[in-house]
Amino acid sequence: MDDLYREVIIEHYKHPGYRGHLEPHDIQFADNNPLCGDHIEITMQVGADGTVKDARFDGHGCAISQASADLLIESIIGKPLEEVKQLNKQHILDLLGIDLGPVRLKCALLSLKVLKAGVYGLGEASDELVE
Amino acid sequence: MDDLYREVIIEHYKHPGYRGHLEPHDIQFADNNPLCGDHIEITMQVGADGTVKDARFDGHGCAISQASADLLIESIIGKPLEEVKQLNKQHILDLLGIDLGPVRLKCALLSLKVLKAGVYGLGEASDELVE
Amino acid sequence: MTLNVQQIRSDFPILQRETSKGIRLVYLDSTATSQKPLPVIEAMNAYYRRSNANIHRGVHTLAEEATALYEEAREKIARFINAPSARQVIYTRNTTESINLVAYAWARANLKAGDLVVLTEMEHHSNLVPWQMLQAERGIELDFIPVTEAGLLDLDAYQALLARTPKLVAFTHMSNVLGTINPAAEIIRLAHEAGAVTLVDAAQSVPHLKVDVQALDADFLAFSAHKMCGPTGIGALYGKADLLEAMPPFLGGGDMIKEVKLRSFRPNSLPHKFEAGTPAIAEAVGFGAAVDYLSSVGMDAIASHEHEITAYALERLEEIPGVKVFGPEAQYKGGVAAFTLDGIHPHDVAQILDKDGIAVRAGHHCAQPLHEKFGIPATSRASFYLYNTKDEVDLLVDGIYKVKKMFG
Amino acid sequence: MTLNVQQIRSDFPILQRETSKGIRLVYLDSTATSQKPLPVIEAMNAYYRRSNANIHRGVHTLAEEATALYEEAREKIARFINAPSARQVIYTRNTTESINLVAYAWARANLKAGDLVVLTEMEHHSNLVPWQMLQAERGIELDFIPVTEAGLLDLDAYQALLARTPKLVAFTHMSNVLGTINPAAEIIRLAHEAGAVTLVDAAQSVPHLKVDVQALDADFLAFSAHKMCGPTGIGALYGKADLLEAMPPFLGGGDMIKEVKLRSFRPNSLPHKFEAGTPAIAEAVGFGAAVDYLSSVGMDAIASHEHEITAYALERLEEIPGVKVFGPEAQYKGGVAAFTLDGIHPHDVAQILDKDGIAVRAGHHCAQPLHEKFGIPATSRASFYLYNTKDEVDLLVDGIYKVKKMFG
Ligand SMILES: Cc1ncc(COP(=O)(O)O)c(C=O)c1O
Ligand SMILES: Cc1ncc(COP(=O)(O)O)c(C=O)c1O
Repeated sequence: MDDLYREVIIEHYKHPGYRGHLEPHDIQFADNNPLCGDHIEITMQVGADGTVKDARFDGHGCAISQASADLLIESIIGKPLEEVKQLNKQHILDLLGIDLGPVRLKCALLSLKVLKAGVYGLGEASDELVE
Repeated sequence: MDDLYREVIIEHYKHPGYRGHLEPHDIQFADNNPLCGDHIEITMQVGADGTVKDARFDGHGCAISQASADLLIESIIGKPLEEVKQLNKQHILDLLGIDLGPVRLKCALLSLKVLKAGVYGLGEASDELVE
Repeated sequence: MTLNVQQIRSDFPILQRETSKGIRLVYLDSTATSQKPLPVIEAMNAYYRRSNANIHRGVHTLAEEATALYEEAREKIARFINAPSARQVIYTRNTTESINLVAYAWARANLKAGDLVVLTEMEHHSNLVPWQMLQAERGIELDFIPVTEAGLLDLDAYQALLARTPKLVAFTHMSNVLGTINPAAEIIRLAHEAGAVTLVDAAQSVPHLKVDVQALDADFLAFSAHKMCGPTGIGALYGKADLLEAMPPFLGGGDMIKEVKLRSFRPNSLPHKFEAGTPAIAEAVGFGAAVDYLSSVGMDAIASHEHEITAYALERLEEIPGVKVFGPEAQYKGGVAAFTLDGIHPHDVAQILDKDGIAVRAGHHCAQPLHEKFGIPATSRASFYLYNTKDEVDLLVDGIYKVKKMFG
Repeated sequence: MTLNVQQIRSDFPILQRETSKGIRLVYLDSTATSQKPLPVIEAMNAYYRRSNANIHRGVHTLAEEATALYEEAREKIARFINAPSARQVIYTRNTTESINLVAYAWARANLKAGDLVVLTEMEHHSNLVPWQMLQAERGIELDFIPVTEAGLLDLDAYQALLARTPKLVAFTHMSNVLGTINPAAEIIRLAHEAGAVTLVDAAQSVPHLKVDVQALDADFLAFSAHKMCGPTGIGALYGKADLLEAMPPFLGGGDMIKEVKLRSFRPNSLPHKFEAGTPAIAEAVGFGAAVDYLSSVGMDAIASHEHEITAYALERLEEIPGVKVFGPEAQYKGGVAAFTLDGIHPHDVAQILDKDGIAVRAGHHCAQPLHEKFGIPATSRASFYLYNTKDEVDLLVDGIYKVKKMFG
């Protein structure tokens, strides 16, 4: 098997560290990938200093979408919100450490789309957020 | 030059023997080829014995359509109407003595279409008449 | 009547390719689109290298040749489905456009608010959305023949729908997910008794079964070249002559007219009335070559080969713990096996199989309502055509075991 | 900036053919459809031999490759016309379908009885019939910018039409009969001042001139691949993003949706909203290869080459007694020379020329009202593209003398 399903992905899919739902939270957003029905919700608590105090994801879908979400949450805890706003596609690809075709890329980027729509306080999670 | 514009065609086009309009007539019909604007009118006198007593064509268009009309009229004078009703594509091709592609075939068959629509007393000259 | 599959495979250049170094392609996605044999590729090639010209109105040699090739292909396609006449075969882009042509030109001229259109729960989006658009625009009503747990149409429920005197019954001849081959002749006979016009979505049947439009007595029948060894960019709509003749045109432009003035036009006769603008000429030539190819192999031989493979695939898949195959038993089914694997998303299944060169599709296969009905967002789908082998089924099964192990 | 025409000719296999024994093809019918260079033929060939799959929803290698090829071609086409974004380029079958798409999806949502649509007297049937159909269905009004004796649009009359506040101005960028290149930027600027939306029929301009949709400020712009070295079966509609986004979908089916329930759907985002069903994938790949080819030669070089040939052709044709060429002087004109020959029908001219391998078109060239305006049923038309030479013009002229002699 090549690196696509690197153990880390299967590992984060099977044993996510950040699956859950924070209550109370400061930011919450959810969306799904209409192509395959993958669903991601993100809840977040923001510290007084404007950094991510804690965050969780919930949802269902393929290993790529769920592992990406877990890795993404892991990567943002403690980071300033302003920095989170700048995250893009490359950040996810770096986290996953693999190449993805256009269809699977949508799966991988779903959590980032949801995250950014939440942080920006948008009504909809559009593809442009993660170009 | 190959046989397509055999001298006979140019000859019948330039010096038609049966161009004109019969008055009085027993049968009259006219139609045009929408592809190129060719126009043919045929007038005919029918004898008491049911044969074509006399006939003429009028109109304008390409050499193929006009020469075919002239050759066609020449070929039917004196023939029983019942025989005229049976004429088909092959008759025209035999008269012209050449091969024609689908587009020019329409030009060549216009006069036969008009003739048959007139003889059958139809409202419209359809392609099926000359299959 | 067994196929010489190795011989057939050698006609398809793509089947010789590797998806990555040392990994030979195992193509199990023909329901989405089929691969193309050399005679089809070469026919288009030869068209562009030798005969390319615009058609119908040209007098020069190339135009005459191109016109003849384009119309001969129509004759071939007409014979392939046993249409009474080639002028009843309209070229379109694909099945989807064929159905939309009926929805725009026939239905908008014939249906009014409150009129009922009967569809089924197993329709492809292509035979749902055009009618939903018409519902929104016109207020027609839609109702659906239910799909049973076993993946068959509920024909009792259909009878009840017919009692409401629908104007149109539009249904798929073969489901692209369940594989179900619907009793089209029976559905049409009943529809006609109830006074309804029928439209058959034959996207999956014409490529895989012998389809005879006269035996079916279909009013309209839609299919795509790309699913039957032909090129992309072309499909066909068959229609009964009286219906097609009574319909207003759909797209306006060159070739579909007899005469144009500044403020009015007279439409052309069939089939040209529905073919506006420069058509897909090379594609028609390829379409004709595709039906020649399929005919030379023999549709009955193809159907029985696929049946054999499918029966074998169902048997092997069902022995894998955690695999659930949707749709009826092999006897009611074409060459499609859509399945789920417990706890593993179809996208992951497809992607891991792809690493071994095995191409299956994952998703809702443009039949979202059907998936919803079965309570699942997606399935993995393996599908079979004349060039597939039992060995490929074995590779698929091995691959699924590998997927299970990775996620184990 | 002169072209290496011999080099270019060697890229087009068909130009090496003979129409009959010993008679080399002289192809002067590119306005009807262009010939295809090897890189275009080979790109489609390679697609079918290596990457063919259905697109967008597939996870496997072939589907990923096909999707990437299909979308890369869209990017190339977008860059070729300087569209701000590839999602503003919708694949259609041809110019005709592009115009119909606007007539169905934009106009039916935005025009009501009495609304004025301004066209011109030199339109191709493709930009007349869709509006006539809408006139019959909706009661919109049509009016026409007149064509002057010299073959130019009467811009004073246009100003008067604008005073009646049309909702749409739809016009051809370049006439396929007169060759007239209309001042599109100016026509659009004036239309916008009057509050009208604009649609440019660019079937003849995009293949032959550098067209920049942003410089033109066009709202919609339609063209066909087959006229610009690309395959049959594919064309494009460019549109401004806000207009395309506000429009309802046109054809319903797979791929144009985000989500489908049994009774409703949500449309997909641009450009997919307007691309229902399996698209012309191989053709998109060929279309992309065609714009690559044209770009590598250079559109400015192509335009000036054609200009040179056309000027020469006009000069030579006009010295033949009995020949009348329609349309403006070379300076206002693309590579088209439509002419009549006293006393000899265009069909005969074309057919006799064909015997010498010279392919010209005869007829009304889908512009019947324009021919009627000039009081003639038909013309013979020679047209020129990057692969034509002055020698071919000489052969044409010799051929016409021969025709005259035969009928002499
Ligand atoms: C000016 C113009 N508009 C529209 C068209 C129609 O193009 P197509 O047949 O590719 O739809 C043509 C081509 O004949 C044309 O020359
Ligand atoms: C049953 C069925 N109907 C319609 C379609 C649509 O075909 P196309 O995409 O060629 O228009 C498909 C193909 O996906 C199908 O399987």
